[in-house]
Amino acid sequence: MDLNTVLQILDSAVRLMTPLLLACLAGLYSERAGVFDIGLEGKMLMAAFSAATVAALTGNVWLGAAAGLLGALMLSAVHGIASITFRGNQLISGVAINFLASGLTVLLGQKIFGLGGRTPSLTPGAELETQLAPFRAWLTGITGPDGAAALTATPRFGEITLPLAEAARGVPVIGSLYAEVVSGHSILVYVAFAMVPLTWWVLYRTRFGLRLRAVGENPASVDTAGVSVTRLRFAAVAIAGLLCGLAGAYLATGLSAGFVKEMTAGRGFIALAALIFAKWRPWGALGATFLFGLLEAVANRYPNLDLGIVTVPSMFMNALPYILTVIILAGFVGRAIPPRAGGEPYVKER
Amino acid sequence: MNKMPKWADVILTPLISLVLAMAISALVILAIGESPVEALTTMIDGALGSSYGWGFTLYYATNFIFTGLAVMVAYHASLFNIGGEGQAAMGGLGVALVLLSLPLPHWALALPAAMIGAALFGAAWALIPALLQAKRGSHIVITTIMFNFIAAAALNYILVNLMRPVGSMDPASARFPNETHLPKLSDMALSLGFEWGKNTPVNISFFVAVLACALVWLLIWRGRLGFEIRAFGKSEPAALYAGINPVRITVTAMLISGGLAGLMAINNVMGEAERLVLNAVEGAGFIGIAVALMGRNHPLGVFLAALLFGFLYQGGGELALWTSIPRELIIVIQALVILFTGALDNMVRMPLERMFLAMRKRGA
Amino acid sequence: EPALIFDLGGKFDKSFNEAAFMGAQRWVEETGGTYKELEMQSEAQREQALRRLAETGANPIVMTGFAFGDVLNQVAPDYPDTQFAIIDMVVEQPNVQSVVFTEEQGSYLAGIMAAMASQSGTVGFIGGMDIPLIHKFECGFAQGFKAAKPDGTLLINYTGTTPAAWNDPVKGGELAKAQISQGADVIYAAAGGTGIGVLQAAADGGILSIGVDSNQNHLHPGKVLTSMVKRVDNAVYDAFTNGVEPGVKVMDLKAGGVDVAIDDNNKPLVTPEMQAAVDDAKAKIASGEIAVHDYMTDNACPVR
Amino acid sequence: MAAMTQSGGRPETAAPAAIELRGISKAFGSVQANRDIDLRVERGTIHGIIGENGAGKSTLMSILYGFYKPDAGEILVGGRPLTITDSQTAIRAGIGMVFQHFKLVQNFTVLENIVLGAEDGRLLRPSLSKARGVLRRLAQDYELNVDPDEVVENLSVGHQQRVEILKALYRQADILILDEPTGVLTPAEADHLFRILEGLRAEGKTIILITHKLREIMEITDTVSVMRRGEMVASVRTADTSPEQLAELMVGRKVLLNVQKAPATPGKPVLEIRNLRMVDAAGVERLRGIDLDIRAGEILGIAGVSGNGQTQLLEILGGYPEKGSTLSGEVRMNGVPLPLAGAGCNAAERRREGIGHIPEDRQAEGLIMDFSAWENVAFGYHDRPEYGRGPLLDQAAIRADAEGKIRRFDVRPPNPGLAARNFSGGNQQKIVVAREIERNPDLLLIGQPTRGVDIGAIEFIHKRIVELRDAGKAILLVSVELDEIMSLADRIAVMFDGRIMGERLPGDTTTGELGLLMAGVDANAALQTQDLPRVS
Ligand SMILES: Nc1ncnc2c1ncn2[C@@H]1O[C@H](COP(=O)(O)OP(=O)(O)OP(=O)(O)O)[C@@H](O)[C@H]1O
Ligand SMILES: Nc1ncnc2c1ncn2[C@@H]1O[C@H](COP(=O)(O)OP(=O)(O)OP(=O)(O)O)[C@@H](O)[C@H]1O
Ligand SMILES: [Mg+2]
Ligand SMILES: [Mg+2]
Repeated sequence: MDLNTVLQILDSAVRLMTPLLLACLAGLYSERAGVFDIGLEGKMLMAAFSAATVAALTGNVWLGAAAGLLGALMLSAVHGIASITFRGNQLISGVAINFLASGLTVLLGQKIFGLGGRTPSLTPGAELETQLAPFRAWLTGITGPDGAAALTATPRFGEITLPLAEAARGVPVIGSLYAEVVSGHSILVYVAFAMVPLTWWVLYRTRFGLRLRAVGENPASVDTAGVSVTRLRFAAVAIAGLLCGLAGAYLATGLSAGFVKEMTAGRGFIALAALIFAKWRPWGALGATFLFGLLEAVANRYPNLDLGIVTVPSMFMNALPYILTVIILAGFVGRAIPPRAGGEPYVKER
Repeated sequence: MNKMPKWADVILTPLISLVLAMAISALVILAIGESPVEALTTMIDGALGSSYGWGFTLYYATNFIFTGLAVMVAYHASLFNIGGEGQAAMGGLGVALVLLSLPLPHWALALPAAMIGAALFGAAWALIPALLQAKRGSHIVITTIMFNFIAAAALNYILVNLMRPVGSMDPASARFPNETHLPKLSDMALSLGFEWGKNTPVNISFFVAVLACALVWLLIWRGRLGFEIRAFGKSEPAALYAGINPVRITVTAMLISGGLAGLMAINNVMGEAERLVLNAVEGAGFIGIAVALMGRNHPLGVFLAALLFGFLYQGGGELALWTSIPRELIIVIQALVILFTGALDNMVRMPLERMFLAMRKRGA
Repeated sequence: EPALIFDLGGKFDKSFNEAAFMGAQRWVEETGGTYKELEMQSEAQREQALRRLAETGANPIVMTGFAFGDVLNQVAPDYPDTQFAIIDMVVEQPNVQSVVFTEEQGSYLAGIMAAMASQSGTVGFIGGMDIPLIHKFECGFAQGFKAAKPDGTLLINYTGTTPAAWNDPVKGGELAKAQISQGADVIYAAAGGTGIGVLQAAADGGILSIGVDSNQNHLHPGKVLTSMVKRVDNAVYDAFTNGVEPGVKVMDLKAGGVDVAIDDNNKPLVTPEMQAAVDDAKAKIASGEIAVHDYMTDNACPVR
Repeated sequence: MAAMTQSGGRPETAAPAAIELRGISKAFGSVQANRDIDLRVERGTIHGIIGENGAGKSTLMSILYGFYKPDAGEILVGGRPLTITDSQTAIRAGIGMVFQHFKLVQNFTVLENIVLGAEDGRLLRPSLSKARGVLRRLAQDYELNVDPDEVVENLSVGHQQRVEILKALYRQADILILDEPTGVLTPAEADHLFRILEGLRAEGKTIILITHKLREIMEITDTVSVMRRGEMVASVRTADTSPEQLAELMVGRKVLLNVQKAPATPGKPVLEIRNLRMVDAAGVERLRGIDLDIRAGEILGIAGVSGNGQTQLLEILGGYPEKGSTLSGEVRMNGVPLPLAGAGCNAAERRREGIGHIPEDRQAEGLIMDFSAWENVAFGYHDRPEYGRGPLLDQAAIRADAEGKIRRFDVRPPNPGLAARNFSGGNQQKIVVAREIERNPDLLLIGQPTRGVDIGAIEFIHKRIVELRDAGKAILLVSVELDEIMSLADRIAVMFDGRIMGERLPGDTTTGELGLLMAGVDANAALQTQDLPRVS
């Protein structure tokens, strides 16, 4: 395996881990505040759908991303009302949200585009143009044709080449690492990575973080200190929604170009696994999701591992990330202790 | 405590929640430009309006009873078994291996043999996550999720490369021998002299499922082992104090859970398809989570919730089959039912409680 | 009144169910007739759907997908007056027409085109779930590619082992990128909705892709080399218009059952030599001079 | 910090009461926890509140602190009516509360716990460093030392309580409510606490103290109120009353405040412990060579500050040593060695050997809080033949047994179907005691039998323990209550840092001497330092 291959695998790992990382951090905020969230999958799916839909209708990926955030936020609100306001079962609420997203996205997509739940492809072309036309016409009235064209010209996040990436390519190892792996991703990838230190900082260096962690460990301590448990938990759940929104937007408008039904393909559950793996810590989340991304990238790269005598069939290479996860979990990661008040609605009076 | 009569809590609360869920579903149907009344009548007609509909409703319910019980038993040991999907798939493999390799002359022999195969394979698939949880503290939620994927991969490989008859396009096993076909409820009705549920897949496994409910009830609420499982689930330090071995309980509970999930295969694989196909479980493992939680982790609740989901599945299937409403609507309706009856139940309960308290005060 | 049953993927699967749907639509447009259509929700419904349609008097009843084979074998004898057609599977019953396609032949042509379009000598194949049907595509493609470029390299990936494998454009895209980084400059996707991601990643990566089942050339004009079209639409259209003729109907290259799509979107990509090579291969396959091996016959592929 | 630096002059008597409650009522569902309660507490005084378990003391105080909302009634703070909707309002009105069950975040540091909810800005660092300074001053002023950077779960309960008090002081509380603060403290720690409270009073702060210990009421309070079954039955000046009178007011009958028992007649040794050592999973040596004998018909009391190995000793004898720990030494029961590891070492096996166990923490170990009382009566003995046949439990038999135990031990309410969680602490303890004592074990292990239990119930539990002894059984009693040890035990061993510091007979020793042993001061040295100040 030469350096180039390694770099390409790492590059792929970075892309694959980004949605997992965002979703994992989403779960981290929520669960650190004591609200379990198995609805990550659903929120991501809803966000992917809303982002792709609005991007397709407006030709503007920023509006799309905003819609993605909104879509996930709406489901977060449902989760909050069910599990915080009405002290419902957080797991059931999460399951319901997954179902809701899975059904609603296709239902709405079919209603809007008639493509069986798919959105049009977000690459310039006839399919997209027909969807864009009304919005562009409406914009033209306001900004003129040039403005309208400019505002509707980016239905999808492009890749960003970081400064000096090309120049650095000549420098051995570090330079090519920078050019190949660090540079050349969509902006949401950088946002996701920035979220890790940011989350750490928020959690451990701010008043909000202190209270958030406290409310997930012992809500009564927060309550008796005169701080509203409900507000804190809603804030956490909302942040989780926003991060899932980013994850979904990245899936539909960054990594791929449009929405396909069920396109999250279980990533929300993998993110949940990564969260436990990470023991609910931000840097751990980075490590855990990188591991998942890496394992998947390796399996993609070597779909039929030829061991001379036998060829490992593709099914096993596909399952490899999961098998390795179990092995690593069993071998190297000890008991993960979840936030103590997690999963329990806060009840003062029995 | 005793804020309202038990009957109200058990009957009134879920009923009102269900009505709310249906009301919101109606709004969704209106929003996509269809008629809620027509949709509802189609669903009810299709699922409950004939013995035919009932046949399907009960068939699906049978699957959900098994997976619901599986989730429930583990839940009482405070283990969240998300692996029903993989365990049920492996149960299918167990059934197929038993029926294709043993010369079983009659279904009455084949059924117990297949049940053993199904339960063993399902339990085996739960064993590793259970041991890892008990001995290494590896979180069972992760490991069971991973084992779902691994089961899918293994089954994919086995069906395509090992069990598929040569030349067949279909990644499925050979058909099971005719002698091993389970009696359908429709056949049993015929032999009793009336026609019921002709051509529906519901079969004798339904009674096995009902029996399983009763046995699980005995186990959990009346048995010594169940007592230990529940105690361990509520408090591990207390369990230690009482001499309950955490490793033993974790492993036993997961084996029972996996076995129950595996048993689902006698319904869908042995009873319906009569051969093993790829993705035979079709998400029933996940529905089992909703069923167990909605059924409040009680076998009777699981039974009723499974019936409700069976109804939604069949009614929804009919809806998608015979109207222009997309089939995804059903998923939305299911979501709303889960949400309102399972997670938003306090929204209904709290005002009800206030009402009953006020009534009692006035009465006193 | 004819009827059409779609398999679990649903009628908008971007794949063969959708092609079947297009065929039915064409029949509607041309004849103004109506037909019944059903989408499966679960395995258990297959039999239910067949029986119910048969009982309502629908005739002929066309169904897509090998998964109906087993059930149809059971149900067909109960309705001797109803004609059935099943696509992608052989069912031997007196009132059943089995429509099978020689995907290997179409894929063979795609392989030739890929070989000739490739500068690097490396091309890729991305399949959905690892099932025999998809190996049929893979094997045909490999034979065509090797015939035109004996020392070329073929990269093969399958997306996954769960039904999600058909709906994961993200993974599809990532697999495509992995193949691109290994030098592939033409990638053939036989993976349903996942293929959308493959075509996208190929277009983004500046290489060519090959679509499948229906004509996908228009998805990225000028960037999709061709599409291996499987005329399920014709099969449905024929069954609806001319009725069903029991027995096996092989929709091969000669019968127009499979082909490589060439239209305005990919014209500029198809060089005269390429066109000539394709035409030559077509003629030879039709005459039997080239026998494209069918993976299904022995679960093996002569080339890799 | 203005309030604190004020010199503490006594307020003039005409001043309005610090706290006045009028007609407070509160129901939880169908339980009337408080009924039409009036209470007046003067500024600069210490006011005691006593009452049986479940009388409604904690509820009343939680209402004052804004934790619960009253159904009816009025609250006046400093003479002005105040609607206390949440704890924030109470805190702003200068009320601080130390709850019976601490409201600390276990895996936070002391400092983090203290600033939680009282931060100065959005960023944590400045708040923390400011708090560190204030804390140092508070620590000096009130002798409230705790390491600000220690994680709370590593602190002894006594120190955890200091953190709770510091929390209140940090928020500049003028009125401090303490709910059973001494329940978990050693005598020395309790004395230390009272010195602090006296200091606070001297500064003009008002203190409300809930306790079950009449000695403490008599020692420190100025006025005292008695609650019974949700009602306020009396409010008197402490000087005008006596412990006996208070006890009678509280329980509604005469109570014996001292244990009545005949001298012990010890028989053959039941339990022999030789050189028992234990290193826990973290590698800390918890037991450093314990040698003990317990004879039939005697109560061996183990005194000691909690955290000196008593918990480990009980767990080992009970058959469930901490996971990952290593043990050495020998333990014999009736002459037969008990396995200290492996298959034979589990609590069920120990019960079969005739060892009963009343654990230190009834809520975490002794009971399943969500189980009904009758299920808890079978808990630990659920494998016994009398409770069922084969794999099934005989509910009727267990219920009948539970009803008997509830009757004999006067558990209130006498409803075996009620979940353990819904009984008051004292009644929960009675369920555990009934279950273990009525098995008539050869050896009974007892940890903190009367923690948080009201005097009526204490009297009852003590009587039962003595009866078991008189029936010729061996009893190992671990308690941090020196009074309890002194009055119950026939022989006293003091544990410190995993060792037995010495054995004494209750008649031949004083609490002073025991206190020194508990602090690890050698007996000989103690002779020379008789008048050492209180340990803390
Ligand atoms: N949050 C609650 N929900 C329901 N009932 C409660 C709650 N808190 C207390 N109760 C009930 O209210 C009554 C009074 O309880 P409270 O805790 O005030 O008693 P207490 O006097 O503090 O007793 P103890 O001396 O045991 O601490 C008891 O019957 C108790 O079971
Ligand atoms: N305000 C403070 N700032 C920094 N360190 C402190 C502060 N208060 C206490 N400590 C540290 O905490 C530790 C415990 O303090 P110390 O032993 O004096 O407490 P104590 O009240 O005497 O406890 P005990 O009664 O258990 O003996 C010491 O290491 C001391 O230096
Ligand atoms: Mg209290
Ligand atoms: Mg000191």
